[in-house]
Amino acid sequence: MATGAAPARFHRAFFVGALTIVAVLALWWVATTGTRWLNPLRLPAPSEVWAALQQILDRGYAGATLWQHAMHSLGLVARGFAVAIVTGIPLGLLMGWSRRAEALINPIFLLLRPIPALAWIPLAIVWFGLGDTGKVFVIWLTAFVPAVINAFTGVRNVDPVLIAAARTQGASTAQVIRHVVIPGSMPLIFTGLRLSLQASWTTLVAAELVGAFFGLGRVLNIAGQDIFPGMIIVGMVAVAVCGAATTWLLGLLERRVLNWRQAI
Amino acid sequence: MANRNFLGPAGTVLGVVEFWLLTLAGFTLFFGGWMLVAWSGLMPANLLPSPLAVWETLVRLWNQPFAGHVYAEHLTASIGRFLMGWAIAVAIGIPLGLLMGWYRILDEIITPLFDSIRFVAPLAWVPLAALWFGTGIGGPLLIIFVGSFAPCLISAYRGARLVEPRLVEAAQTMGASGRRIIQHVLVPGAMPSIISGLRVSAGLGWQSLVGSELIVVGAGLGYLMVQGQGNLATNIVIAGMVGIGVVGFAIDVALRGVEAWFKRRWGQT
Amino acid sequence: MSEIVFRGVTKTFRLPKGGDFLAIDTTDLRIEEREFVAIVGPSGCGKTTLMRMAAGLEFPSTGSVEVGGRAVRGPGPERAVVFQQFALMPWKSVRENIGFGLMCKGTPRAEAEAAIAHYVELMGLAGHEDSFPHQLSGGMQQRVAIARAYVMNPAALLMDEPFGALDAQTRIVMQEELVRLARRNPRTVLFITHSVEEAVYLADRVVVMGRKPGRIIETIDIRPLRESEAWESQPIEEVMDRPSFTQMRSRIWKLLKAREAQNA
Amino acid sequence: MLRRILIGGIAALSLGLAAPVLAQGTPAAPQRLNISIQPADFSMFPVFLAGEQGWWRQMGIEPTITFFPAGPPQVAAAAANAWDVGITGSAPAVLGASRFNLRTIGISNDESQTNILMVRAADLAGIRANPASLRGQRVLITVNTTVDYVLQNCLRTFGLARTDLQVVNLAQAQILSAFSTGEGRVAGLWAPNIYTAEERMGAVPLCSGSDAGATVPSNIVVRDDYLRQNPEMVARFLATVLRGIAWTKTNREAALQSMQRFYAQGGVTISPAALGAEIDRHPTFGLEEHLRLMDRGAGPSQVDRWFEGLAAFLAQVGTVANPPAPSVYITDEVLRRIAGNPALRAFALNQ
Repeated sequence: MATGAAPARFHRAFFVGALTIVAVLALWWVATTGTRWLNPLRLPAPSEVWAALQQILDRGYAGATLWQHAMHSLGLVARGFAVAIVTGIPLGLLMGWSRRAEALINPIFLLLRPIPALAWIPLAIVWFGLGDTGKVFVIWLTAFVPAVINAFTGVRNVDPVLIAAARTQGASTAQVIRHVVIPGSMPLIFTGLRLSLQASWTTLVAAELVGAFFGLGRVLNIAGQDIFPGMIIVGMVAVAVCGAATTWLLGLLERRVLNWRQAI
Repeated sequence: MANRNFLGPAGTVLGVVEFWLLTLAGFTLFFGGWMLVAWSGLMPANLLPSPLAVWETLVRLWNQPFAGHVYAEHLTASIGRFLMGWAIAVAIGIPLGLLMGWYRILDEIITPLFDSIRFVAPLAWVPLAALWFGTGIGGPLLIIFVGSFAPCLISAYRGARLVEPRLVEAAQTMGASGRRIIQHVLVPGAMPSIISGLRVSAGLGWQSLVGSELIVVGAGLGYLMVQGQGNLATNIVIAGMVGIGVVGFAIDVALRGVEAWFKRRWGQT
Repeated sequence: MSEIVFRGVTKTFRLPKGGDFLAIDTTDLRIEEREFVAIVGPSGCGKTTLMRMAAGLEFPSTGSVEVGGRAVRGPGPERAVVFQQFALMPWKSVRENIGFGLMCKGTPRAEAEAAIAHYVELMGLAGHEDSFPHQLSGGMQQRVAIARAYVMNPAALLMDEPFGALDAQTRIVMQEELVRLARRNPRTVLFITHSVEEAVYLADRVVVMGRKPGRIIETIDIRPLRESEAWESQPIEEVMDRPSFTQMRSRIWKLLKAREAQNA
Repeated sequence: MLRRILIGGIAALSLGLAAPVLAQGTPAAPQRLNISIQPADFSMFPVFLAGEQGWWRQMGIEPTITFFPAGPPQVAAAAANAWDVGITGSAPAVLGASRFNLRTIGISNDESQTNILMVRAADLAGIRANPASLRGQRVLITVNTTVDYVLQNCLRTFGLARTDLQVVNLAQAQILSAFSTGEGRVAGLWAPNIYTAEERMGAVPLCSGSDAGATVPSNIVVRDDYLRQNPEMVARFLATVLRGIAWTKTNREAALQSMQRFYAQGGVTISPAALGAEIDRHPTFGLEEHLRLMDRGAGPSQVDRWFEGLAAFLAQVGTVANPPAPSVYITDEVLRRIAGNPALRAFALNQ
């Protein structure tokens, strides 16, 4: 039940996964189109989603084509994510390394953390206006948290013996941080980055409530206002595809950086 | 011997007094900085009211109804909504995650479906939630459910996969049936992972709350904030954020307590 | 000058639930220059704590630890440590692990390369210079750790159960190699082990410790026996079969057992 | 209130199971009715007033009132049968008509004067003198709504096209926040947000729906299947709303006090002057006027014509692909049922 030859297992999983997706799509078609068990007004039929996709690809929807919306959102997510990395990881490392810094910063961090992106939108608008800054701010807020937490946990999980060993070889604090603490935290930092990236994408819809001209979040918001289920599904799929693609890219980077890790 | 921090994080443990002094200093810096910015006139009050103004607003909202209810009623409405949605996520996510860990076929069926909706924001479900479940309770609950379901499922699944295969084998050699193995080996073995997953999921579920209050209104912190914004009352908006922050913090602290209790009981440190 | 001197050392730990725990009671020990001293004792007798104090990773509650006539104030490259868990940095290659201390010291590149190559050769690591630790067996990893200690040309070597994590065969091979190495590069060595056999075979003097509280029960000089029987010119298995060796072993065993019986 | 919602929810649930049995109730045994409205909006006021005045009970109605923050979720919830009757904006009403068979059975009020493009006082003269100066400027608006329809018509009178401007889509509360911090040249707002903008931000009207010839009513709506199964209940509901409209016209002072409570419940702090303006700026229609406005005796009714323009707009912006003809979803059958029933008629006329 728990073992098996790896390649065979992979093939099987791939096969079952593909079959499941096909089965769900078929069930969807049957329920909405074949038999009309479900009212197509509540769950759009595949043909309606297809038509919505055609519409947004050819004629555009909410002011632009799907491609333009996606590129715009990608830009926003990239910026929010980048700012989260640049601010979150050093803060997490600092809090992990120094218990004093932890005691100083952590309570505030814990108090601000549960406030969702959506709740910041009124302030984002009055502080940053309707430009991209406000949207990047909202994305940063959510992407920031996993970056901090995982960098923090990463430092705390570095084997103290490694630090002791480096010390006995005459390493200075800076050398210990550079050669032991940071590489030792890297696996968890990457876990955090993956969560941050996911958070960035899931916050996009909220971020684009800050008066967006383009973007997948705007597509979803307008489709929601128009009660256009086909387009809502198109928007959701587009966000999911962008999220999966960027996560895959991050995975490539991770494999390069963590090449020293035992292949699992 | 002066600097004993040479071992880094593992080497230093703060004294109780020093810890609380630093915590206090952190709060002082945060609120003091806020107060200074608010009072300096750099930010007008409708952009950033001072902490004192927010406090006064809180006291007022506590005693006088705003948007139809006093603050405590908004709080309880939000908490009730959250608890229901979260309970459903836990009730479905954890058993499903355990079963996925135990039956590989279920894992293979669900994982691709699950992966494909992971990136979709809870907020994106708002229009569909209203369409599918209306407002009675269903719509708002779906949003919280979507927000908190994933960590429940993943943590139970990971927990089940991390159970020592030898424990399972030992139970099998003692003649335990599948059901008994799940009950006596799998669930307790997965417990530490489940508990930490509960913490994460409660946090995320609470964060979806404001989104859920976009579907139907009446009472709730999110509603309070939107109405405050409609009145150009940033102090009310921040008062709502304070409530969300404090309750979220309390939920986290409570679940941390549960986590610590379990760790002690199961002899992990 | 690199003798290690413990003078009236005690160590108490604060317990998490309050109260103090006396780990080491007033202990005096002097390890002469180029002397190989092994400490044996049951778990919890404080032998590792003694070594960590010499390394500068911990400090005595009262008394003092001096190496080469200077009080120990922290870790330093002149006192190399070999840890039981190898403590190799998983993200650095064999070459980088061995050269880490040299890099910290700022040794010129060519000089460092030559030193690394010398110890790679000596420890039988040739061909593995660019491997990552997880690609090596436990025995090979411990060779890297020992090479890393020697390459610093330390005045004192502190070894904390260096072979504890190895299987029985590898362990014997490593013990022989250590003897060979110690003869070619004599150093002041403090060697912690719970294997009586290992202590008797390797050390000039064996210090027997008991616990509750941790203190020295007896110190036994092995040198007369080893020199008179010329152990070093014979294979390890033959040495360990000699009646003089087994007698010495059981003498130490009895000491340990008697002490434990008192506690029980 | 909270408890009422909870109890109401539970009761609604049990009613759903027991509905067929209770189908023909009498005023003695009040019948459950799920009503949807939005908070703090004048067009919804009759529903609140009826509760305060005890009219529901008189009509044998046990109401469960659900508040929605905006039209789209309200209309979407109709698809999930979350409510039976309600009052909503005209844009969501057309949307609901085209997607979920929502029927319009009356007009709660005319909001043409309270769907307004507003500007800062200092900008007014300049823009009036030269509307073309708006080119490339930002307009903050809730898109695909009535105020967007007003924007469309106002731009036509200015000789501008939508593409000449940067249209920023924001919810009403967010427009207020953004406009108050200097964002945008024009803000598209409806009541009661216009008063907040006027009183606290010094904003002034540039162009309203009535200025531009765009009539934006708000609609009294019902789910089609509920109307077919319970025409009597729908008539009682509409009669109650009409009574509220009639009563407000003749009891201004008392109505103002009641409105104050209604707006406070919805979280809107509003000045007495603005409350008065709410009544003054909203033309409302009693039973007789309704019958006239919705009469199709000589071709399309007045109301039909109002909706043709709006529907064309919604089709143009892509909200509704092929909007149905007004005759499909606007019906005066409930009005005629009231007119034909002396008791209901007298009730609706507040006699």
